[in-house]
Amino acid sequence: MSLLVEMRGIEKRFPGVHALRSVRFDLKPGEVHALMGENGAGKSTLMKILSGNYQRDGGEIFFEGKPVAPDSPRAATDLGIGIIHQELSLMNDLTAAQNVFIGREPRKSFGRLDEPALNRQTADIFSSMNLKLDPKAQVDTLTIAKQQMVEIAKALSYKSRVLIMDEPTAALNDAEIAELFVIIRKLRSEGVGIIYISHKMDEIKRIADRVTVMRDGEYVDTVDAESTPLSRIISMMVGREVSEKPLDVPDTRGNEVALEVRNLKRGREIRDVSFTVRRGEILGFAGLMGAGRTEVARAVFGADPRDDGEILVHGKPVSIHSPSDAVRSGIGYLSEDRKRFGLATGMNVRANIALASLDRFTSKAGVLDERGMRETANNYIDQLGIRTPSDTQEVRLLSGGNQQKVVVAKWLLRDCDILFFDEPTRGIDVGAKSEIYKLLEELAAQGRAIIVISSELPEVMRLSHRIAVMCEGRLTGILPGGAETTQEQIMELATQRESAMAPVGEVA
Amino acid sequence: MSQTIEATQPRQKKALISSGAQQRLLAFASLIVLLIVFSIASPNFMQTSNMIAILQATSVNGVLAVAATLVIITGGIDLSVGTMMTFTAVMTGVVLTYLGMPLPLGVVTAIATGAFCGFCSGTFIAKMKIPPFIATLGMMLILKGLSLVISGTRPIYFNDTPGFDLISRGSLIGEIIPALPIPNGVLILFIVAIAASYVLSNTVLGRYTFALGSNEEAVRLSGVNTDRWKMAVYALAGGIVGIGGLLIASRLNSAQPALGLGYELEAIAAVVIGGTSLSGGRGTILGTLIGALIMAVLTNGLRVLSVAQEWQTVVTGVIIILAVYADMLRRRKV
Amino acid sequence: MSQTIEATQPRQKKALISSGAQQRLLAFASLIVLLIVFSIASPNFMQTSNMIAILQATSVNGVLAVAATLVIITGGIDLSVGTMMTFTAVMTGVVLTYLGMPLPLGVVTAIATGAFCGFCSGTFIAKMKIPPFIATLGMMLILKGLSLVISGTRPIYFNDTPGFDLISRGSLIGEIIPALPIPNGVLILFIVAIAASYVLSNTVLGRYTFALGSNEEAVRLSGVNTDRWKMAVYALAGGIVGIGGLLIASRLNSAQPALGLGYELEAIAAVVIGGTSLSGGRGTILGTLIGALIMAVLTNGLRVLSVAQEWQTVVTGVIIILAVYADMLRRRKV
Amino acid sequence: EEMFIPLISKGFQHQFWQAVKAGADQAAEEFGVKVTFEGPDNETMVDKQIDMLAAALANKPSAIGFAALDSQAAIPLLKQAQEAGIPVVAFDSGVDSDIPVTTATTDNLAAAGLAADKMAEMIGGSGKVAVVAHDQTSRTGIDRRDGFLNQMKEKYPNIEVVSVQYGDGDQLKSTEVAKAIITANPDLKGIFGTNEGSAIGVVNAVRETGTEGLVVIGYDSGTAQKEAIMDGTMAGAITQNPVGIGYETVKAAVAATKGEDLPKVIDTGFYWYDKSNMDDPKIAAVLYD
Ligand SMILES: Nc1ncnc2c1ncn2[C@@H]1O[C@H](COP(=O)(O)OP(=O)(O)OP(=O)(O)O)[C@@H](O)[C@H]1O
Ligand SMILES: Nc1ncnc2c1ncn2[C@@H]1O[C@H](COP(=O)(O)OP(=O)(O)OP(=O)(O)O)[C@@H](O)[C@H]1O
Ligand SMILES: [Mg+2]
Ligand SMILES: [Mg+2]
Repeated sequence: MSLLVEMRGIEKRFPGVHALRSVRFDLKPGEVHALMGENGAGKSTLMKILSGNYQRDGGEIFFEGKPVAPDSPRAATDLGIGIIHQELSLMNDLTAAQNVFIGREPRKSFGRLDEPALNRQTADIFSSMNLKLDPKAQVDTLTIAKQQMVEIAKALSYKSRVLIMDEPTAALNDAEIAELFVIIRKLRSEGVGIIYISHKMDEIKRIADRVTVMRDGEYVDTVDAESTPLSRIISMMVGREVSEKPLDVPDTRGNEVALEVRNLKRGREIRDVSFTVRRGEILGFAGLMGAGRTEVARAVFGADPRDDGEILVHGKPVSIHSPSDAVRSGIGYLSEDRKRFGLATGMNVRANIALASLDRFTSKAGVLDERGMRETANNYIDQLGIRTPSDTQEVRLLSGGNQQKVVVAKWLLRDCDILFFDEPTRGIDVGAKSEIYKLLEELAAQGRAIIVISSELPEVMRLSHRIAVMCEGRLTGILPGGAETTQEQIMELATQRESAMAPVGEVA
Repeated sequence: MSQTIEATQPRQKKALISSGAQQRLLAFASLIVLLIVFSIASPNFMQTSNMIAILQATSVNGVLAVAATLVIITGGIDLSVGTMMTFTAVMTGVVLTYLGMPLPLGVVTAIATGAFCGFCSGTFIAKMKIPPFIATLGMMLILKGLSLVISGTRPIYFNDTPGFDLISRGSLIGEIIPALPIPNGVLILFIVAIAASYVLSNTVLGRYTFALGSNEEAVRLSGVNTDRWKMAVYALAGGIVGIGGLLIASRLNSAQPALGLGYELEAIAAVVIGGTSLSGGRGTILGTLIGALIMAVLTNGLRVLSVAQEWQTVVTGVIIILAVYADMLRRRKV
Repeated sequence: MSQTIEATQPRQKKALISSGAQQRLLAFASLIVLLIVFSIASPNFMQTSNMIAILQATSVNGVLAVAATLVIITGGIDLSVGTMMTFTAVMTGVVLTYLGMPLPLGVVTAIATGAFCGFCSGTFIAKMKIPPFIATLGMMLILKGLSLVISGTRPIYFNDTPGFDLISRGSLIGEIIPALPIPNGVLILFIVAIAASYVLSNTVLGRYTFALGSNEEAVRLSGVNTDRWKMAVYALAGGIVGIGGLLIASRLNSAQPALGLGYELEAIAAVVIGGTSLSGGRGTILGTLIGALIMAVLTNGLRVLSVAQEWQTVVTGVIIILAVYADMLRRRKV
Repeated sequence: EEMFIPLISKGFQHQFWQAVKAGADQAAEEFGVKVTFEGPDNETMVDKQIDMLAAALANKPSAIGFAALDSQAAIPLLKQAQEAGIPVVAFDSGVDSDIPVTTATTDNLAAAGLAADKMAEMIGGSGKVAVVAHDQTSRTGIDRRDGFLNQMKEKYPNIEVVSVQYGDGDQLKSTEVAKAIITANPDLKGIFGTNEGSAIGVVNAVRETGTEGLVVIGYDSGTAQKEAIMDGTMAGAITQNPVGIGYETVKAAVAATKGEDLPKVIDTGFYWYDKSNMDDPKIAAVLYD
């Protein structure tokens, strides 16, 4: 079978970074080709070159055997190359349908828009994805997961010959991922070539035909997905073995209660949620998209107002009306949307890491201790393996996973007693993921109370000492962590809708 | 995936009028409060002739504000609307008075001149990547100077073009309904506003206007020629400014070459009071009209009350802040 | 990981001067080109006295532009700098002339009044969530009116405060180095600029100024009391405007209550010409100084050349656009 | 009921207009009428002035005082006033129409001509002079500039007016303008500033540059100009009689409502003043602070 795409000897340099060194990659029609590598390995950069977003510094690209030079996103789409970018690039003020068809709106005469047709066609795409979403919903009112689905719908609507998916599932939960895979398989059977990037290793086995691994901007190898064990792929990626230590649930029942939330309420999003976290404990929050876990965390953190509810820290009621109140009471919150809520992307790594802890680096006169911040930042860069030319690199120039690590570093530095981590490993590679798990466990061992919200069930199960499950704004149950709890038990609680619900107490 | 999806719908179904209509009505709240207060304070305020004077006073600023709205929704700004208006008036004067051409050609000149100037600003911004603030500041100065140069720093009168002053001052409506002598200028403002509103919500140009202001990079990545559309928006706004130029020229029966500076701030103020965000991506023409009316009612009302001029300024400042604050509260609630 | 990462260093080591210094030099390029062109065009331009006149002409606008820079870096805007300057001058007049207080108290009054006004704008913006454009537009009108009210629409002269006019006109430097009679006003501008620059790059306040403009929500979610810091930035900017008020009052030896409108646009123009982005998050005081100097050189040069006024305006517009375009090209290249 | 007479002027903030207002207020008290005084921020805002006139008419005044920025633009409203039987008194500069019952004004052309005569006399009939004007397009700006230039051209062929630049009547801007003119023309002998702001700007420029021997002639009065004349920086200035203009306008308006006959023009006059005659009671009466 002839190749659909072939890239040879691709070179790309950014100031201070040699991002791609003579990388090659090929794609056959009707295959799913996974592109793997650590954060900052150059995966997104390679794909941005293929999709006409960046210009290559060297190398050749062939499309169906003919040399091509996609010099703009338009040129790439015209060739039949579509891409779902890693970072959401939607127009927030427009509706879902308007986003999907931007640039290709159904028109009537005189440049008039055919809005009903637009909404109808979008609804068709959504239903073909088995996605129930109002095409007229404004994008900035959607959760990040739904926004991701809109991006996917947009890419599908192009009916491309080559579809690049750069971490499409980072924000999705299992059900949504399964739905996406159905779509991918259908496209594959239609002869579309799909390039698939993900840090979720299990997905590779489920969907990929071949796997290409990159490391440090270089091509490592291309292997068959089915016959190659995951551990081999991982060691090709990180250049070493990553050992997974099984969860060891400590007995924290005797510890002091660090955070108690009583009867938290807000509209339909949060309906009477109560829970406690003890020192040294990791409480996981599981649930489907829109279950309200983020909302609970934000309400506790004071980022959103709440209608009712009491928050006690170390047994004392605290009044939290803003994030600064929360931080003063020792509560930290790492947001799930790093770009919008986590980072000042125009500022450098050092400034972002120090952003929540500036008072620590400030003299009485208000002068900043730049040296102290540099040392601290470099410590975290080493500890978390943040790939950056220096601590003065602007954060927006880092790869997605490395940006996430910067946010993690910011909250580690802030050193709160109670820490909410909302999707802490979104877009983070396997190696770094286990580093972060280790860090969370260390933090807990030091006596902090950790709350982890994650849409990846394995992650919740890997980390949590207890697992709280939410459904439609209600806390439907709290399960013990460790081997006794199964995925099925969690899913049952996560889908326990109101009518079917019996009153639940704390199971643990 | 189906478990979690809920349609976006108004929270309370009990409300007697639909939340959409309610919201639209509430947007007028500040305006209506102002009208009521002034009516109570002065018996002379609520007269037909004074209401018409207010509408007349709104017409030019309103048209400029509509133009500014388009540009602001793209995330840009147009500081040149005031002097561009003057420039189009002067060019109309050249065509009608100096060259003695017939009236329709004058109308075409005004709109074409405006569209061309807007196109130039758009080119500076889209092609030369000059920030809108600077590009239109430059345009503002260039057009201010050129108006003076071309007119020889003298007003150009339209005495030789009979009917020219009727563009703004005549009243088609008044001829049909004598009790309602609404001047044509006001009629034109409403036509322009309705047309702009239609373009914004029903055409491709309108769609890209919002899209550009929302996330220009995303639009570009979707393969849209953003430069071209941006230039088109600025040109359209320029054309509308040309209509503003016609209105003011007709109202003053002359092209006043030194006029225009400061009008840009008033227009932008109307836009922002009307709830359009300066960071782009959202805004409505209706809001802008309300904003322009708030400003006109305020100015007129304080004058009718014979408030001392220095205090008029203070009160205007306070009320602008309060009106927008009220609007903020309303939005947070609804 | 070390394989791929190269230290951030200039690509060509051959360059004689470091790329940083080169960049800084190039930022001055437009300014230097202007200076050279005017020197060639008129023998009278490049005289010490005229250079000092240019610097003197920069001083007030420069100080206002420094204040505007701070606000603009937070992603805001301050339309009230012009009338606030006037208001601080009037209040100084009240304290020194009407109440007969000693000079230092006048200085304190000006700065404190400015800081208080800035604090008010900051409160409207941070606490009442009014968009900066409207909050400061309101302030602009309020302060304009209050200046007239308080002064009784009459200038307040500082004849009873000996030494007041030396604040701006005297020359400390000239006393030490007689060949360099740089007026104190210019000295004050540079001190203000250096101080503001220091604050921006070395203090918490400066860090939050940039952070607010970069992503306010992220800063808030980092547990920072963003409202308080925003108010602090506006108050600081107001204090600097107060210094501007002192400078102009001293230069005119009077507080002119009607002055000030239009100065805001000039200040913002200097900021944007200096490369600070109106969308916030980035900017430098050095750039603003260069921007203010470009404007002052341009105005002075065209006047010295006795270019007709209307053409002066046109040329200024064209050159502002070109200067920023040149700067854009430079940035893309380096 | 109290008679109500709004005055719509060309400006508000300048000392000149404040003096007109003072005169109007004085007359208001004397005749027991209510007077308001309004004007746009600067003399280019023709349509703003029309809006002010419209608002004034809404209040059904007994009479109106009006200083037109552009007569033509105001004609429909003036006709409306005429139809409503509201007498209009023009002031400052005339209205090209027969609607106003009378006009209280200064002959700016002649006044600026007098400034030219004085300038010529003081620089000895030859040399270079310059003008710092306050406005390029307003009636007063044009008349004062042209009055000066025409007189120079007609009567003093040896005097060259090397530069006419505009400072918007803003003291700071006028200062910079004057400094640039002085720089560009080292052999300059005199500068004429066409209103208070312009004149003070010239005085400031002379002080800041330390120029000596330059003949500065101003227009209007005000504390700073009077001081500059006292200390010799300014040779002298033309003053109108703004208080008189305001007073006469209101007085004429009151008379018009009573149907009294009025002259077509009430010339309120202008005067030259310098160190020698400033304390003359006749001059002191028309000077204001
Ligand atoms: N515009 C840019 N300017 C400078 N450096 C860049 C730019 N874009 C990417 N880089 C750098 O190039 C390298 C490769 O980045 P890339 O985004 O391709 O990584 P990735 O493999 O997609 O990683 P991740 O899994 O974290 O998304 C990183 O070191 C990144 O910091
Ligand atoms: N910005 C927003 N505007 C309006 N509704 C929102 C917004 N963000 C979330 N919601 C709604 O609030 C509810 C709870 O969402 P939330 O993000 O808290 O869920 P979650 O459990 O954290 O799930 P996810 O895995 O998607 O983060 C959902 O119905 C969602 O649609
Ligand atoms: Mg990536
Ligand atoms: Mg969430």
